[in-house]
Amino acid sequence: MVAADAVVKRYGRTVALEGVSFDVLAGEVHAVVGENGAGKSTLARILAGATAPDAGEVRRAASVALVPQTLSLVGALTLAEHVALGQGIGQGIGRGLGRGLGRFSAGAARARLADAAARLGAAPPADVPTERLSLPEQQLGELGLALALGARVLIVDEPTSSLGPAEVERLVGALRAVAAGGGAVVLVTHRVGEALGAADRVTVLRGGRRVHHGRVDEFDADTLATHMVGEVPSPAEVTRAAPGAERLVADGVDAGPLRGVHLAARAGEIVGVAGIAGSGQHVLAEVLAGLRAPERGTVAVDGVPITGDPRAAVAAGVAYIPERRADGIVPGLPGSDNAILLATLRDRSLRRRWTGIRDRRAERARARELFERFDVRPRDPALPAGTLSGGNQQKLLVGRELSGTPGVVVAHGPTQGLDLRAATAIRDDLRAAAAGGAAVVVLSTDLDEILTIADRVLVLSAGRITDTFTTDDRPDAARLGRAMAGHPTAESDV
Amino acid sequence: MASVRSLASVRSLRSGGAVAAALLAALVLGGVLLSVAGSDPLDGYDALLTGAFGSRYGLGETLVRALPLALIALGVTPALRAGVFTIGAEGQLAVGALAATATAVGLGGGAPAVLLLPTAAVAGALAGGAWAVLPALLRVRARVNEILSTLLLNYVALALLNYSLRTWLGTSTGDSTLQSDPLPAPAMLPNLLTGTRLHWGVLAAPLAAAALAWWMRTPRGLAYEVLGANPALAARVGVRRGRAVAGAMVVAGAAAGFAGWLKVAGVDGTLYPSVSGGLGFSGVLVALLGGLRPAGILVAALVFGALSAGADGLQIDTGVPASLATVIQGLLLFFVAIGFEARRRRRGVA
Amino acid sequence: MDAELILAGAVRLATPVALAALGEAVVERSGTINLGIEGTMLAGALAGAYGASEAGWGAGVALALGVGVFLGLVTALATLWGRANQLVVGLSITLAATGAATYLYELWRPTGTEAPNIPLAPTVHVPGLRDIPFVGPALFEQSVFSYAAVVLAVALAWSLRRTGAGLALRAAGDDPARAALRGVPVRATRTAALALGGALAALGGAVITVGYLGSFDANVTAGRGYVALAAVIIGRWSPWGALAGAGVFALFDSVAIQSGAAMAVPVEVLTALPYLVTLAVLVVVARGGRGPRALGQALPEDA
Amino acid sequence: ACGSSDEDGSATAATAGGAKPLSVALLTSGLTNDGGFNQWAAQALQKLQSDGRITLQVRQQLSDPNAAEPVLRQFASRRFDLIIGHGIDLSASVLKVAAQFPDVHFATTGDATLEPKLLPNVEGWTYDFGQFGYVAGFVAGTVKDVTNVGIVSGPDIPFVQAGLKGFVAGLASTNPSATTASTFTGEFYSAQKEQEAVRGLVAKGAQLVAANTAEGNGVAPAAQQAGVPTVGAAVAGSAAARQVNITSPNLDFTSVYAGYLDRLKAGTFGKRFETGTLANKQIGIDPVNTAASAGVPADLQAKVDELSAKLSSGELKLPSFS
Ligand SMILES: Nc1ncnc2c1ncn2[C@@H]1O[C@H](COP(=O)(O)OP(=O)(O)OP(=O)(O)O)[C@@H](O)[C@H]1O
Ligand SMILES: Nc1ncnc2c1ncn2[C@@H]1O[C@H](COP(=O)(O)OP(=O)(O)OP(=O)(O)O)[C@@H](O)[C@H]1O
Ligand SMILES: [Mg+2]
Ligand SMILES: [Mg+2]
Repeated sequence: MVAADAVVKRYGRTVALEGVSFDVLAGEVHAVVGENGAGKSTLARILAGATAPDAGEVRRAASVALVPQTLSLVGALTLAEHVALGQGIGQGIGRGLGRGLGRFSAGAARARLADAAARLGAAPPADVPTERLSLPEQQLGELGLALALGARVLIVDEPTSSLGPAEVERLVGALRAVAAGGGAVVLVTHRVGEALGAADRVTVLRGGRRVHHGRVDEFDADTLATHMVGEVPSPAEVTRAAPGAERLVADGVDAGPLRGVHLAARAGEIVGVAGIAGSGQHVLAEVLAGLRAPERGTVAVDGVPITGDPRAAVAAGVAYIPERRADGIVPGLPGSDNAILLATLRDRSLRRRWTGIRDRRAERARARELFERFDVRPRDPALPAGTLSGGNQQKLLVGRELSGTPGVVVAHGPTQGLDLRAATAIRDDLRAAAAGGAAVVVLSTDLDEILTIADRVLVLSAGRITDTFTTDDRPDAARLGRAMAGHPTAESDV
Repeated sequence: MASVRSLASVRSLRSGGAVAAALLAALVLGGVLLSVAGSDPLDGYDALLTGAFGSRYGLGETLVRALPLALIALGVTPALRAGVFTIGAEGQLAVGALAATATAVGLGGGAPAVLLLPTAAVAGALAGGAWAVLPALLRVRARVNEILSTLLLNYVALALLNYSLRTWLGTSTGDSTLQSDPLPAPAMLPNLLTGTRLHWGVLAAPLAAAALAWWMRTPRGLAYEVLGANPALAARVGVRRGRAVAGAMVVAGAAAGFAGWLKVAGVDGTLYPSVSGGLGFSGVLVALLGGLRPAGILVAALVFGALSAGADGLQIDTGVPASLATVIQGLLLFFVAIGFEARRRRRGVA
Repeated sequence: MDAELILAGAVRLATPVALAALGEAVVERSGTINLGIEGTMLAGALAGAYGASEAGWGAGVALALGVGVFLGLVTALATLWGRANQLVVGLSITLAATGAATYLYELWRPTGTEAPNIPLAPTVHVPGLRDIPFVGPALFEQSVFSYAAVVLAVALAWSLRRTGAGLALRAAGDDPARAALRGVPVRATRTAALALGGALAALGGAVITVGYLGSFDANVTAGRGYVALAAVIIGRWSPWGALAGAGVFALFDSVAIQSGAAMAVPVEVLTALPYLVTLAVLVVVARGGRGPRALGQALPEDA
Repeated sequence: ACGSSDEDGSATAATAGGAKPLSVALLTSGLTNDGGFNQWAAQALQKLQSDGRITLQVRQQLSDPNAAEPVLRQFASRRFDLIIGHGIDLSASVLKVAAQFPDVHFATTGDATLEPKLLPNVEGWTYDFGQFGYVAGFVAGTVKDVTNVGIVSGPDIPFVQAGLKGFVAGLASTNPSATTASTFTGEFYSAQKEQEAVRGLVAKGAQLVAANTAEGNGVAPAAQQAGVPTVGAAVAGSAAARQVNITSPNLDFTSVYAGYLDRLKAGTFGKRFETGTLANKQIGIDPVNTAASAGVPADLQAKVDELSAKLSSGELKLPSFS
């Protein structure tokens, strides 16, 4: 239904796509996988017509809708209004203007959405400004919108990177339903299992080239992963010390949706906080990082209170990896400034002695080191951070936060949007931080991630810690999933 | 209006083809107006240039008019970089001039220059800074939009100035129009270039530019930039937002107040109700056109100063009415704004 | 002080500002700040006066609207297509328009000639209702423009909520990059908003000359364009808010004028009071509500 | 060098019309088509220019000293023969610049406080504000059935107050029982505020409105709408004023400027202070418009002429109103 023929796209010296051909057929889900910066998002944009290729050709036999990696909902408008917006324009200037000045029917828009929702099997609220919807609601909303506006081909760019298992399942089901209904889906993803489970065919990109493509049954998880990133590194061996004293203690925290949350993390320990979207993870992460003052309760690092005091938190060595990457970088500043921001602001050795001026050479050297160590690509610290691919922005951010010797790490979805190699690397970094004596808290909706990394898992559900599991009684995923959804197994100790 | 990030998108002011083209466009359009007004465009522009640079007097006039603009622009730059759009310079300059005048006149002619000059300068800067405290507090504590609060307080400052000149600070010589007593001679800044109004205070501009250049290269400069672009991140890395915002606003106010002192002690010699006369707003424009960088700001201030001084020459040599000179100034500004942007994009700065 | 008089005077003083503020509210909803409205108002005041004296008040209004649209389009050309800084362009428009209005008026009426004869637009008297105490004269004995402002506010409020154009406008002002992804012609939308905003600002200026004064001088607008900008913010970017914001200023002006020498406070206190009260109002309304997210930002490259 | 025979000769030649005209610059605080104070000055000089006695350059809207001083200085540095700063807000600037150019001749207007500050190269002029207001008040008092008079003034400053006091005295002379209500708009140029002030005064019972100091163009249109006549509105300022304004005092600068030119030729220019009055014909009175109101007495023009004559001759002496 959509086909690309030898498309090329360059951004300055970066070659994002180098002669990639691609096609997606009616009735199929076609996965596009590849490491960070491989060119997946660029291909998606070109297929949808949002970006023009420098060379090559794109043919579209049906209407295409793109659900970009960073969503495209206008925060001030409701989903119903988005439907009306989509109808009012995009039909030629003349008719568009005629419709634009006429009254739109909110009822009709809602009906179309409801119809699309039925096909998706999920109905996000249609009459709330989309900025107030949760992330999964927004993601489903985007899909529903595309269908409501008559798209037959959906191109979805990493829709699952911040969803919990139940939501991923629901979304994949929805995508399959679209394909089954005679449409087609292009699914950009990092998760090998997801690609194999949801798709009919797979295309693998690497460094802007198509390195492999074919039916899913030609692959198993390992070969696919190898195609994506070359040899998959196995987690580094880290000698873990026995957990030491409690370093981060949050006590009796009431904040927004949180009620009476108690959390203590010891030196050398990685505590996972599992919760579905909307459970209050975001607020908890901000409270733990000292960014948000709780209505009640305290947060302390090594006995020093940091409650609602970001400066105290920084001084106490709290590293923070926010859920939304946009909260953590300045896209217009060079990668180097972003990478060593904390050091620049705090480390006197990066200043000239008498004038207090920043020592650019020392800064650049340190930034290059960090780019190297955290594998940020391209290795050019002078490029504005905003031009890096999503995954490389994440690496940059994680690198900045972990490159000192943090005493406490609060990481919210630290590997979202990362390829296997990078995700593994970042998990290694988190483990290394713990081994170095830090108390690490990882909050995530991704059960696999939590189970891979955490020594101890807390389940956050509707603002309360409803369950805890220790390393010794590692639960199976099903049990944990139920707990996250608010149905803890009866025998678990709460 | 939260975002002034786009402001920084107007970058530095090095010459370029686009700027030249913009100037040309403005000059051609202005030329058409000049011929409509019955004078030869070339004569007109010759007069404009001569007025601005053609004589010692014109040059002095250009510099003297660029001075307050440069100071206001340099002072407001940290705030603009932090995304705080304070446009209170108009009022801050007025209260600065008011305080400086009151100090100088109050201490009287008996006091020596070494006392009068610094005390009046400090009084001006302090008053200008103090005038920024209320909007700063309102912005930090009550989230009141600073564009509006500073704009509103400009009008209040002018009312205060008028009231003062009508009552306690009014001239004792019985003049009917509002003005203060003349400043005592030792309170006046000495002349730098005979035959012009240029005074020693003009050195304040390069000094302030150097200070800004230094500041921008310190970690604090980066912190403000981060604050402007991503307040959440700034908070996270320990930048105290309230302090930074309030500090920037007060510094901008102090710079404007200092410029008020320079205006009275360097040029006017008497405090008039019109002491700010749009300088505050032009100063913000100069900051923007200068790309929020010290060198760019100095150049932009000179361009503004030259335009204003040149317009006088234009009128007097060609008989073109003042109103037409204003139109040409507006056109120049308009096209220069477009030209800078075109040049910036051609150079591919993000 | 006479409440009836103050109220009726406030409506008159508010009308020009309200019209300009309605236009500016639309412009800002689409994501642009137009600091050129002061100059546009003055240009409209002159165009209105000229058209009216040549061919009746209707012609004056039409000419003013035309001039306003022109200035709006020039602003759009510079800021949206030329991507120049909005604030600089706006102020340059004000500068040029102010100079041009003065210059053209002098060409039209050189020194020594008599002032032009400018016919006024009619005042609507609603018999009976105008005798209602306090609000009668304020509500039922006003220039056609006052009623036009209310009708416009209703129409704009409805269009913003209920029409495709309104949606496109809000989307363009909230998130131009995403709006563009969703098919909104961001530039065209913002351009249309600027044209409308220019027309209404110029109309506001024409109201001063053609609605009330019957004369022109270079000071007729006297900073009202900036007051309109303030009114938009006080009104939280809604059409009704713009009317209310204009009303706040006008009310204080009216009180100050009518109390005249009668009050024991210095005249400067009365001058400053509306600004201080507005500041106080701002403190109260500052929490909650938000302006268009993309307001004042340069157009993103891909929109 | 003053008074040498050569110069006497050239002065004679000038009167004969053969000499090079003098270069004169006029700087005004408002616009010269304002129908009032500034227009009167510009018109008088334009007449001299068309007579070939001077070449004229005009700069307007220079009430702000920041704007005015550079312009003054430029004219001075170009050695204009006479530079006139017209308007009280220009006088301080003129004195300042004149001190720096002692060999260039300046003239300015102001109030009585100007006189002691004059320099050897500066002449000053003022007019009798009280007399000016008195004439307007006198006229207002003659209108039949007017018991309450509204007065609109601009800023509350001394010379405006002097005009106001003169007006009240004049009113009392013809209608001792009339009451007055007075409003200040706070600004010289704010037509819409003047309008509202007029409406307020009329609503409070004013049957006639006076424009004190003849500045704004808002008084007459509002008075026309409210159906009351005016006194003192600038007749050239708006069409409405031609209909509803009964009469207004005006200023005639012809003799003032002719005096400057004569003294420049004679080399005696400087440090002279003159006050315009009815007696020296520098204050005049517009012809009475009896159609402005039914209450205007038919013989008002005669009464005004008589008053003018009495004030001119000194038969009627007014107290000082300042
Ligand atoms: N607007 C841009 N300007 C400059 N370079 C860009 C731009 N967009 C993408 N690139 C570069 O093109 C390359 C491909 O980027 P793309 O976003 O397609 O990667 P991706 O496969 O989606 O990666 P990720 O998994 O990290 O999202 C990267 O090197 C990126 O830095
Ligand atoms: N201050 C507050 N008062 C009341 N409710 C709040 C407050 N802050 C957030 N909430 C609500 O609490 C719920 C959980 O918010 P939070 O963002 O912490 O969840 P989350 O697990 O991070 O989910 P998501 O992945 O959707 O961001 C949401 O419904 C949110 O609207
Ligand atoms: Mg991507
Ligand atoms: Mg969340």
